[in-house]
Amino acid sequence: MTVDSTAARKSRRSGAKRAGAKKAAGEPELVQLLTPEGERVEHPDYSIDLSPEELRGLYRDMVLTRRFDGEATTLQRQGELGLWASLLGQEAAQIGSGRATRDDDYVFPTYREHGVAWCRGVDPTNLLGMFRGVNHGGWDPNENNFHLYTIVIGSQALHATGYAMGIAKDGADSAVIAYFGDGASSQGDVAEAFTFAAVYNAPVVFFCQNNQWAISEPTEKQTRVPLYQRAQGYGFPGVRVDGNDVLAVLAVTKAALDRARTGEGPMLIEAFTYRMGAHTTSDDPTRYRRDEERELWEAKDPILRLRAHLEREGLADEEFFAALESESDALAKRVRDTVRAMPDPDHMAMFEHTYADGHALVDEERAQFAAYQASFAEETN
Amino acid sequence: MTVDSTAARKSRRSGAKRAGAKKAAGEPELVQLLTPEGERVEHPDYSIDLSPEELRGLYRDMVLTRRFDGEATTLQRQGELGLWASLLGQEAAQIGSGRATRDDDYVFPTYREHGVAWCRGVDPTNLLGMFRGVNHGGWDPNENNFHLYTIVIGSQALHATGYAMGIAKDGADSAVIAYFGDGASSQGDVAEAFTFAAVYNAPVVFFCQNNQWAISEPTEKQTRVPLYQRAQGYGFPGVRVDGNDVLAVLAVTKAALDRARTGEGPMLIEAFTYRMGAHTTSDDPTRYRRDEERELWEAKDPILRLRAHLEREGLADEEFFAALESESDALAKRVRDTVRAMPDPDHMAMFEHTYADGHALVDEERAQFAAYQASFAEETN
Amino acid sequence: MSVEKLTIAKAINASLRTALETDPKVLIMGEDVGKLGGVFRVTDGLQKDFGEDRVIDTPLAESGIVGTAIGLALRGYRPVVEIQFDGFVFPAYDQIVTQLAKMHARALGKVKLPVVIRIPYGGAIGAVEHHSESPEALFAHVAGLKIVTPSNSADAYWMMQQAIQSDDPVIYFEPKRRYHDRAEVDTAAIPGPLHAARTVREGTDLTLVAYGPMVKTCLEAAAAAAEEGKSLEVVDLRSVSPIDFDAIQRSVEKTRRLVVVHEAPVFFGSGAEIAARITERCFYHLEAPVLRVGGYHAPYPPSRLEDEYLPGLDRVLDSVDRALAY
Amino acid sequence: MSVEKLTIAKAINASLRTALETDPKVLIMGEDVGKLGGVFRVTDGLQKDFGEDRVIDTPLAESGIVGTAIGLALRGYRPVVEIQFDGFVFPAYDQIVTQLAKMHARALGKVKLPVVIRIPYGGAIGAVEHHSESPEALFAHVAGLKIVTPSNSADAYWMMQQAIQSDDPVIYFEPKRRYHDRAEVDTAAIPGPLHAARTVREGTDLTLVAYGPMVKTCLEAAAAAAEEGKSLEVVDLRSVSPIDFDAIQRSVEKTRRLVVVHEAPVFFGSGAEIAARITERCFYHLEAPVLRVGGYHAPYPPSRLEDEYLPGLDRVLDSVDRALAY
Ligand SMILES: Cc1ncc(C[n+]2csc(CCOP(=O)(O)OP(=O)(O)O)c2C)c(N)n1
Ligand SMILES: Cc1ncc(C[n+]2csc(CCOP(=O)(O)OP(=O)(O)O)c2C)c(N)n1
Ligand SMILES: [Mg+2]
Ligand SMILES: [Mg+2]
Repeated sequence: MTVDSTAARKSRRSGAKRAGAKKAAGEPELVQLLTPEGERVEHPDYSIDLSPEELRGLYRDMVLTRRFDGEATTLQRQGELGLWASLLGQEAAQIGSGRATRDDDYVFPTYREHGVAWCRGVDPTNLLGMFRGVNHGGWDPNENNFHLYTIVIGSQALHATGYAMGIAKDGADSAVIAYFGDGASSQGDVAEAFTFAAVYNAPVVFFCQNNQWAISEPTEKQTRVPLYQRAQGYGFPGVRVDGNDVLAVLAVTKAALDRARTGEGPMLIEAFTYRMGAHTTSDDPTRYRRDEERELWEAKDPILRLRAHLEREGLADEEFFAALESESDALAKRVRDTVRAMPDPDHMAMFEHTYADGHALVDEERAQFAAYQASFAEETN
Repeated sequence: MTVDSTAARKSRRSGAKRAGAKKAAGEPELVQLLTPEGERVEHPDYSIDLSPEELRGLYRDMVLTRRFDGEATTLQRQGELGLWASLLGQEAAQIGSGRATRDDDYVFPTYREHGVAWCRGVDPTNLLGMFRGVNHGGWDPNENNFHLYTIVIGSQALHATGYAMGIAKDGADSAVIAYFGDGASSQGDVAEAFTFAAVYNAPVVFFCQNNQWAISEPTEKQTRVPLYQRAQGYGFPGVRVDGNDVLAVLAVTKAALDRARTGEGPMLIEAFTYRMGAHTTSDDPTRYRRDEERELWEAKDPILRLRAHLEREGLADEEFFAALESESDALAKRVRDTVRAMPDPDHMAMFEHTYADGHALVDEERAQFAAYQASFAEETN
Repeated sequence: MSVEKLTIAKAINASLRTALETDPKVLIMGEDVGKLGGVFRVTDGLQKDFGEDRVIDTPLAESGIVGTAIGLALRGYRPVVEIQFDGFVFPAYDQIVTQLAKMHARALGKVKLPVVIRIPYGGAIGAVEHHSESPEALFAHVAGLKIVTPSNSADAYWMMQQAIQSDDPVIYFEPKRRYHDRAEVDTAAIPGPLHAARTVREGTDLTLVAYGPMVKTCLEAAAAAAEEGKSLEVVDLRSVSPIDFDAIQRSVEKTRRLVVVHEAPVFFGSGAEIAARITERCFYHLEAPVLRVGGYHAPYPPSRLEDEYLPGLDRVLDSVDRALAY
Repeated sequence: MSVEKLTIAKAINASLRTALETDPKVLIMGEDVGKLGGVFRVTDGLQKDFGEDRVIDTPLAESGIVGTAIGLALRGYRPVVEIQFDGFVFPAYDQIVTQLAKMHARALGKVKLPVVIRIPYGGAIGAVEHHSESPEALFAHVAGLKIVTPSNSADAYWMMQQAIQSDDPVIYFEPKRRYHDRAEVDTAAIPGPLHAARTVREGTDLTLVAYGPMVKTCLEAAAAAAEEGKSLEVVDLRSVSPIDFDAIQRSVEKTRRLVVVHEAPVFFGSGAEIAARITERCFYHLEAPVLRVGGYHAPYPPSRLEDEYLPGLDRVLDSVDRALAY
């Protein structure tokens, strides 16, 4: 897997109108390496050369992620989860960027980065605990260098920047990637993260999945110019990539991470994509957007696109697709079984972990609660 | 007084290297209409044509503002004020922008806009109450459309934006100007103000006085690119003006305000200037900056510059300067006398104005305090 | 006919509609309040009927929402701002505490900021983190704010009318778990004072003070206690700043025992202030210390634990028993 | 010799220096903390000796400061962050409350955030708005934070050592009006527990509880009362979360009367929590209700009024008299 890591330094402007720099009327250019029809195109600044196995790997990642995601949605409908935030439609943005990271890089997700979690090796069933309501985050962030989901919009951009400042202090050549949405771009914390990252030249890549919607609000409610342009004013480059093109996302993210690790500082990537489903299972998008929009984007489906490419180039056979189908089924079953078996936390868990070193009041309340619970046991006796 | 109000729409780049667009090596261009030597130059995008009387008026404004400011510093040293935040060196940025406003425009200052307050007709002695500690803001903001000083850095940028949104709702053709410093540019609130202003196309001009320092921190601690560039990423224009050139500041601000009032939305002006004194009377700049820097900037003194122009062109005679000197002395005396006579607030004032419609607890505490005070009176009896 | 059976959510919606109709300066602002009608549909239909100029979908930035609302108020508008969930008010905390709360005093009364901040609050809806908190104490300590919270539809309607009419900033906490509770609202009634408590059940043995979502819980507790022959009085506080201490005092002078119930953590919560002040006022009347029932000193837990974390019938009754045992 | 006479400001400086020397992961961050050494000179000389990489002048953005400190802590650093003045902590409030306080619990203990937030607080320095506030109650209500505040140089030194060593986030409130008070510091002593209160004057008639700047005021009040034959015990709380209720209880069981003194507004302040809990614990011991002396429910006033606004000797003694009169 090779990616031209110096590419990002070249001017974005120079790529305009050339092959690979797609631009609809009035829309800004967009790095693209795979057309919606599955055709490979070149881009002057970003190149990629993947083996058939690597391409199949990306396809597999996306298919399994989508299957997992669908299963989670079903589990929510069945009452096994309280909520689910689906990534449907954003698989390429997440798998492409997730696969661009190295093990020693650190990832700060929002609440929707199930595909990135997958790439990092987080067991998908671990993601479900918080949506089931048994915990607020069920994995050890340091095991896979994948931070907990952050729900308060934009906060994690600063954590990522601080972490990256720490990497720089350590003299390490790792990098950090901070995910956030188009809506999040309006939060002061994201702006402050840009400022700190620029001033300290921190090795952090800001990865904005512009999925066109922040719940019911279209991106025009957050900005009147393309979001990738935000970066310039803070003194680092921004680029818009076709977020439904896993190859382009991979190439651009890898270039940005390499740039960061070689001391060239932060970069903003805007992955232009689409939230094909509802905001979460609590949401009803029919109230605020038209079916036609979704249909338009279905034609750009990131999975179909790579499949078309694999088929067109003869890089995967029926057997591969069939095996993947079984693997998907197995994953779905495992997820189902694991979730259903997830026990409710012990009541006393409320009193754990508020502090690392303990706190007298917590001890007092724990004891009171235990006595209170015991009083019921007595009554029953 | 005529200013080319359409100028700001033209590209900033087009002005590079031309007369009036001053650019030191490595430094970005800067709109200038008056050189440090007092020579009038033209700028392709911004023009101005002032009568001798108007020029003398600007000079008078700057001289009186500086004199007032110096008097306040003295009063602080004498213990009459608890603190003073001097505008020394920033007279052109403030008088130029202040004189660009119309009566129906609304101004949101920081804590240092004494020159703007002057232009708005706020009695300078009113500014001293908060520094003396007799109030938190001694004037009626609606009398001169000049808001109270805001101390929490950056907050007022949002108030200004909201106010401007209100103007747009009213269909009025007024505009708003929001002042803030180079340090303030890092605050999330300022970024959010940019976002709201852009999305709602609010008639607000963001006026950043980059005086090179935020207390002890040079601008490099806030940004690695010139601040005026920040605006682009939010979708509105930014321009850097020579903040020590009152004519350029006036022209650029008037253009930006006119732009705003004709529905073209927000604009960012970075007035490149210098804080010639300490941050406040509590500050000791010798701890963090070198005298040479200050000396360099003294050569660009905004008042000397306009005086040189007036003299060079024969626009003001000795009589004018002498009269102004007396006027300054009179102002200084009035300020001195007024401050010294400023009474301490009545103790019961603590309990006033927390609420507009009253609050039971405040009533209770007021009564208790009154009884408590009365108990001393009794004891003395 | 001006009497209708409405849910709390619909009552607030109706009240906002009335305000938009009667005062052209009233605005609704927030994330998703427009086309979507808010994630709880409290602003449903308002943008459709009053336009995008009056019912404004804002950028996703709470400080920006409150900060621009302040500016709009300075221009003469009366913005009613929605914070989508309790846990998301904190990005706006600086604007609320340093600007909204203080500007009237700073200006010696020369500017008024009639801003209402609506916050759906409290738990028991099975939500993920940050969606179930009760931060009222963090605002009550701050002078310059008024804080109210209705427990029923009629109050929801009228307290919103009064909050909007107030020239002070008002934080209006909405008991989200009770949004769908339905009761009669008389939109032609003459409401009592916004900050007065109301005795919602008379009793003689002990006073329960609650507000918002806990009023219903306390009424249920009182009903259960009645079966055991205990007569509990329930006072719906309605306002957390100011607090109607006179009303609590009157009740406690009669019952001589007080239990305060809220969802927020006990430590530094409303119960502390009420206990301290009522003990001072009623020192010789109290037969037992004022007891407090509330959340624990822990982040709001995962939803599968919230039944244990939140005060429910049993915990209220347990405290009642403890108070009666003195 | 490890015993030195130091001001509180210098003691904190010395403590930070020790921490920087002994633990390479300790960082100092904030506005103007580097070259200037902070507006109060508390970090004076540290950047010069430890470099810009460890003593960091940050952009002017408090949320950014705390948010990046959290990230640095996740990377293994132990940042000590300065908020320049009490009134400027609010832009960081969201990061403190929703992230710093909750992340350890969110991660089920798998990440630790050893971040110290230094906040010079309190009034009586003749400053302009926002420079004299006491916001500790706004943090104490939030689980996940620890809150301490020294009243003297030795505590200033040692509590900072312990705060930095703690694996929990600690907010360290510095009594700015006492920065220049000087006392002996033994930098080789073995300190007591960080969150234990200390009886700083023994007495029998009434207990005064205070912390930070008010400890000295209470000691002065006790001295004055002694002249009138009243024996007041003074307890320096030292920690506002957790609060050492056992120590207060022990004292109150002896004296049977309690007055709590702080600069922060009384309404929803620390005194409320202490009054409520001590009344519950000592119901049969108390001869008088717990009285509270603090700021009024108003924004911190212009400095020419602060002497009236702040609890001083006279107001403390007035409450003492009222408590003794029961
Ligand atoms: C500070 C804050 N405010 C509001 C919310 C409620 N909320 C959750 S997701 C969301 C929209 C986010 O949009 P975007 O950033 O585009 O991300 P997406 O959901 O599209 O992935 C909102 C408003 C929140 N979680 N945090
Ligand atoms: C939120 C906040 N943080 C910190 C401060 C303390 N402070 C007052 S002025 C100042 C520097 C401001 O610099 P700049 O914005 O450049 O304005 P200038 O003082 O140079 O005019 C700081 C840090 C404050 N007032 N508000
Ligand atoms: Mg989105
Ligand atoms: Mg500055």
